[in-house]
Amino acid sequence: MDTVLVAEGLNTFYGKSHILFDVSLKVNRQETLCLMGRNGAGKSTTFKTLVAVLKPRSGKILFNGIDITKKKPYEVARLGLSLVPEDRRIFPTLTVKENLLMGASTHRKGIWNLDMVFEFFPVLKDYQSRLGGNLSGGEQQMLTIARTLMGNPEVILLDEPSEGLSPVMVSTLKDLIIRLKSVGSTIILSEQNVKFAQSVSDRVVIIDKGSICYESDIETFKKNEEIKKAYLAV
Amino acid sequence: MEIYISQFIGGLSVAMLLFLVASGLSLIFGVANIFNFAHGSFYLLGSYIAYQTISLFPNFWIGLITATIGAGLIGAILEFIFLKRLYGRVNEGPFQILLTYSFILILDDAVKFIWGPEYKTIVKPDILEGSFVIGSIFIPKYNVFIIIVGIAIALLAWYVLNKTKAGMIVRASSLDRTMVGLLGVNVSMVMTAVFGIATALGGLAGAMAAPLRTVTPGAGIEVIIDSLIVVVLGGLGNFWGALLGALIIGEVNAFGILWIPQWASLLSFAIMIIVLIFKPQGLFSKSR
Amino acid sequence: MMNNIKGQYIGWIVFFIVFMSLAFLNPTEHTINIASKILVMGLFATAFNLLFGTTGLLSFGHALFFGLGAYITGMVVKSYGAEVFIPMVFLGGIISAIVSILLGFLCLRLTGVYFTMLTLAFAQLVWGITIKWYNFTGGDDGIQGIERPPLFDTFSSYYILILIVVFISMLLIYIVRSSPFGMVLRGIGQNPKRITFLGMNVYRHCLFAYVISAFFSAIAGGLFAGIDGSIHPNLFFWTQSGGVILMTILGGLNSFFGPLIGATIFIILEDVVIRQTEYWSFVIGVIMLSAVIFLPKGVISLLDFIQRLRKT
Amino acid sequence: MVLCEIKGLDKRFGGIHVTRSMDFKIQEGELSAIIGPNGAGKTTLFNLISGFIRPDKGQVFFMGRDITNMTPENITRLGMVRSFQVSSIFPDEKVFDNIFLAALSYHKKNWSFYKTNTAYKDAMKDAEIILNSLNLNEKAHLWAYELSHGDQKVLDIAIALAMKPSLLLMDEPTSGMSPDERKRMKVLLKRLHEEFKITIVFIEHDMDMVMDVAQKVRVLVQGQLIAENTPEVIMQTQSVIDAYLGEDGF
Amino acid sequence: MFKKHFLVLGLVAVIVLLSFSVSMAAEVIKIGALYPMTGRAGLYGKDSEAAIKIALDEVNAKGLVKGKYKLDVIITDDQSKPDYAVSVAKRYITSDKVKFLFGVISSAVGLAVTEVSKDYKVIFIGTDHAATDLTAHKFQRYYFRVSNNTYQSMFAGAMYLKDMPGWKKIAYIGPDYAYGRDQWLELRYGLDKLGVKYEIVGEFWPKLYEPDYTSYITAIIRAKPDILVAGFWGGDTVAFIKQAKAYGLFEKMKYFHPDAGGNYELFAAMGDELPDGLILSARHHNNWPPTKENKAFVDKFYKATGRYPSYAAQGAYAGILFIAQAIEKVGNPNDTEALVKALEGMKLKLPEDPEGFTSYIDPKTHQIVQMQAIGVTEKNDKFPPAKKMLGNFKVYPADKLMPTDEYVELLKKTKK
Repeated sequence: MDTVLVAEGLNTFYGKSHILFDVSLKVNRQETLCLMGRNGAGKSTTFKTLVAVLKPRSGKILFNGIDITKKKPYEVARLGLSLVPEDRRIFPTLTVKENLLMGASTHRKGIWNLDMVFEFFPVLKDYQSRLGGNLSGGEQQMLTIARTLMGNPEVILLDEPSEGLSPVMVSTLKDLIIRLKSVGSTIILSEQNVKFAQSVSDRVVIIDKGSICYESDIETFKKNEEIKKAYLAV
Repeated sequence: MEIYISQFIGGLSVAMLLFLVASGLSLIFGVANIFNFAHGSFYLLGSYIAYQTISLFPNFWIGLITATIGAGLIGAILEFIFLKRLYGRVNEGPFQILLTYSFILILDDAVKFIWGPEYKTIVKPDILEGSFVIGSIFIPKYNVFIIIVGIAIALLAWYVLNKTKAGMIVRASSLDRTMVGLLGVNVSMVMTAVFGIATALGGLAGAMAAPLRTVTPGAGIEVIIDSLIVVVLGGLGNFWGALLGALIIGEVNAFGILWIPQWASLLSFAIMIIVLIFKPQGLFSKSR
Repeated sequence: MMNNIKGQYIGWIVFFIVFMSLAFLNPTEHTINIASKILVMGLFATAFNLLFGTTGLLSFGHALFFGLGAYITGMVVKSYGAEVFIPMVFLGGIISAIVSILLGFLCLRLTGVYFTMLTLAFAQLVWGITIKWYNFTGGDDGIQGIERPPLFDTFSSYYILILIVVFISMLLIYIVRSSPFGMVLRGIGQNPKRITFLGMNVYRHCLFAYVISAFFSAIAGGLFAGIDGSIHPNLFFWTQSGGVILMTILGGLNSFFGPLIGATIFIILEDVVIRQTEYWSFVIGVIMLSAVIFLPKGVISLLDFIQRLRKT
Repeated sequence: MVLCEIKGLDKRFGGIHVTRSMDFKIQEGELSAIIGPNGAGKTTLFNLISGFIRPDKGQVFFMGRDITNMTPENITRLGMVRSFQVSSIFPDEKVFDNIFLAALSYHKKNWSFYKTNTAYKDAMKDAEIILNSLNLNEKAHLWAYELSHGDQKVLDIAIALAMKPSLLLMDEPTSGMSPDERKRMKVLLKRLHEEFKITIVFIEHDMDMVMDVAQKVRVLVQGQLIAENTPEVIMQTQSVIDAYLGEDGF
Repeated sequence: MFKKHFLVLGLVAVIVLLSFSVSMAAEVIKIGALYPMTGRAGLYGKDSEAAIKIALDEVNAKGLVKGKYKLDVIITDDQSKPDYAVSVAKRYITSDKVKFLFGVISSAVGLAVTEVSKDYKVIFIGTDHAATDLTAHKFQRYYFRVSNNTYQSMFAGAMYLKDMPGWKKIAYIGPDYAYGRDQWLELRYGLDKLGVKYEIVGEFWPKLYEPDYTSYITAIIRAKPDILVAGFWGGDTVAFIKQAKAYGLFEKMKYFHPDAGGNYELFAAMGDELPDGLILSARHHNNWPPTKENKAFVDKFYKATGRYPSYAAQGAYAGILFIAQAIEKVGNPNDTEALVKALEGMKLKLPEDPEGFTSYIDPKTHQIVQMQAIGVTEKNDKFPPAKKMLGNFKVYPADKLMPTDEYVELLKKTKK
């Protein structure tokens, strides 16, 4: 299969504390990979390391064969690897439309533009001149994903997208991810909501205490109650 | 009646020069959350660079341009080498004050070292010499020029900030630098550019003020407090606010001089006290 | 917490020994003069930092209280003689505290830059009035020939007085900072909303801190009046407020002794560098710039660095 | 007995009607949840009840007193205490001091400025009891910012407990928590209710938590209270399913 | 530019080394000088410094008391801050063991330093600060001033106005501090004393270093005075004239600025732009008196610095000469009381003295007594970059310009 993103032996520190220990990952084109684990296990740190917000002390990240380990976050984004952060980070005093246009800063060509985004997220079209800060939590989650899509990324990293959303909103999110898959996006997801993760992912990687400790396709994972108990406390 | 009109117009040109000086401070202060204590030093640099250029190529307009570019470049370089290191650090705000204050000490002394302590002067271009006379009211052409430039800068800044992609990126950067970077914008460059533009505005103001004022070491210090008042009065980061603030200070002073000349020099502080007590976030704040 | 307290004791001992020994080492009058100024400005900066270092509220008008202390002492001593000097220093503190209640009532409703600018405006207003009210304050010529109090009328004995008053004042500020009230102030700095939802009034706590800060700033000002017996309206000017802010940040605003260290560095630098070169402002600027770049927590972080070296 | 009564509460922000003539009563001893889609006005409701924002119309009574126009700090002193969605702690203080500070406030020692902290035995004792009962004692000497996300939420609750509340309003106590942390929180909530006898109202998205813990559920949609009942009934209510729960059962 | 400075630096080093080797022979008498060297007043400090060097060279070349002593001056930037200056002055006396305090541009600093001089009984030579108080009610016997005070300028000004026909209405603009206020008080006192009838139509008080005078200018024009008296100091004059010119202010009234208006730095800064017919004076003029002493001084200064001196230079130069002459007369620098006696009434021919007049120090007030010359701006490009200088001078006799006891009483009352 075609590999798009490879991380080898990442070791990341937060100040003096060692967070990631030799994390290696492989992501195939057009798959949805779910990174699972408890709080503080290192999911967000992994994501931040991949998009160069945090610099690993050692290890290497290859994206489409290009070494991006030493690049800056904006360079990584321009290459097509984009993070949708856990805390959403909408620009509150910019309008919805401006928030979306900010996403186009990668200057990448692709299927995503304002029209396409509005078709995918009709809510945003109705609210396009509202300020980002006036949207509800669910709408903000939509906006933050849409904003990243505007940059036509090849790979999207979604950090805990279901967090703080009402069940009905999580369903909408599920539908959205399935639609994204259908247009050929590669998605890496981090989740604690097992039910939700199982409903959208192709493959699962579990991280615990900063190391990868389990990896399998989704069907195997679904059956493995032991693993779920041991690392996810479900 | 005529006296009120002429006093009003006088106040207007004071206000516009104030606004011109404060506009750069307003830009970085409000939009990029950087407090540049050294803004007055870039104003001073602007005056001296214009003086230097004009003494080499006797053309006022070239002087204006080199002053703007020169002050902007120096600002951008200082931001790139020093200010950048503070972003995201603990107590970033207080240390910005300390750092930009050290810029004042260094730049002002450098000016004295390079150009000496004596006063320099820039002559207005011929086309701006003289005044328009309406009845008994004099309006110096140069003041009209300043008013036009001031309005042009306010309009341009409003347009760029609110209607262009670059302005949008700047506004977004002021809110969340990390996120802007994640979206593929070279934020570091944006900050350098914003700082450079702001100091360029300071330089432009210095060059434009030079034909009306004394160009001497230490002249930068005096403008900083006035600019601060203007910026805060209108509400942070709001160009229209800064313009309104400048107008209020200019006009209140103009009429204060007429009616209570003894106390005129304290009026700007009195105005700020009154405004802040009744509108604690400045005049153009959105009440939350 | 325990470590901290131990560290602070060492700080107090070093502080007292260094400044006490100065009095016995047969120093020159100039050394004593500089040391006196360090103590006075150190107290001023420490008092200023009671508000800034805990709640984060940056007053750009603290010179008002310092100047008020100096002028009350200076003017009354000038009219009624040196016997009233020490009571006047104290009275200056009280009056300053009363003034600060009125000002705080208006200023502390604001936060952030707006608070900073409003305090600046008030201080500048008082500066302007001091200059204009010639018959009362002596205008910009200031007041000269303020006598020192009896018993402490030589430069060295006056130094002892300063040392005692500053030491006691700083100890009192220290006690306030480490009291429950001080803890509430730090809480306000970190999370004012939480303080509200713990049933405490943010505004009133800040006001009280502001008043204490004003009181000790004025004490410092009163002491200052006796050092050279010469005071001027520039004690009220914004550069004076700015100076104390710079000292505090340079020394380290998160540490109790930071402001004192900042004051020490500033005053010694000013004395030494200006003596050497006309381009002192350039030299001091470069030193300050390097400190900002290399000492991210202020000069006090050098101490941390030394401690870490000792541990390893 | 009614502990807190909300009468005709109404609030607009600009053009948006965030709370529409809300009426309900919180009984003493209840352990209830508030659910509703994002943007339904749940947090605003808490802000209105706790005095953080003033309502346009309507009244709030707490222990028989009209508290509509009281300041949040005075309402807190009456025994209505909040915890927050984003844990609201003092990050640059030690864990112990976080709770100690709250206990000092409860004992009205927050104005004492002439004695060192160790002089306040009552507050110290309270803080220690809370540390122990929430299993934070091993972490007492850490800086609060060093705690894990879940522990910070627990600390947030610990701070609230130090005020010895009679009514505790909790905004998404499990937000951002992993499944095992959620389990701990579940147990904690039940203990607070049973051992400490605190009336608790919490906002929640995790339906497992709501089902397991809450005795009563109120559903908010677009600023309106659309249902109020036991969890079992609520789960079956069609309007709630449409507006909030969805068919997937996440 | 930098090269030049290094050259100067090198030269200074050589001179220092040389003078050090010379000083082995002669005992060095230290003088502690205080001048602003940075900021807006820095020009006056720098010019004073240059003039001091010129004077030192002259004095030390001859040698004092048959080569037994030589003078050395330490200069410190007083930052125009009185409290700082006091501490430096004390350091000079106690650590550096200076025999004289010297200098000072700002009157506030002067008033502060004179107290130190009194307390420590060290002679303080004031070279350039004009507050009349220092030689009036704040007089102390160790203080001497070798430049004129504002009373002298303003009284000369009053005499000038008395002789000027066809005016009645007068307005004043001056900086809002003691210097600005004193000038106005003194001018009015002078006019009253001389029995001149006048009507005041406005008083304006901008702050010192006010950058923008536009609103003051429109208000002054409305007041329609025949004469505008100005009391600006330093660069403020430049800003005011530049701004007022565009409003046609100088066509509508006479501009009269008798204390610091005729400073050379104004002419240098304004070149052609300076209107003709302004009535100005200064404490020293580069083109008056047309004596060879004055010309020699100005030329020497130009040679040393590459620019013509501002008024402050002559004061500093005179101060060193007075010290030298006093030491010469007493024979040693240690007998302070004898030096005071020697300085009282001492006469010295200065660059500022016209033919047939010699400056002297008034023994009663320790104020130098000098002629005052008031002139009118006219074309004169002999001192570039200035294109205009003063001409058509009217000279006022020195002895008529001393503050009367009556005025000192008035001053005491208004200023406490």
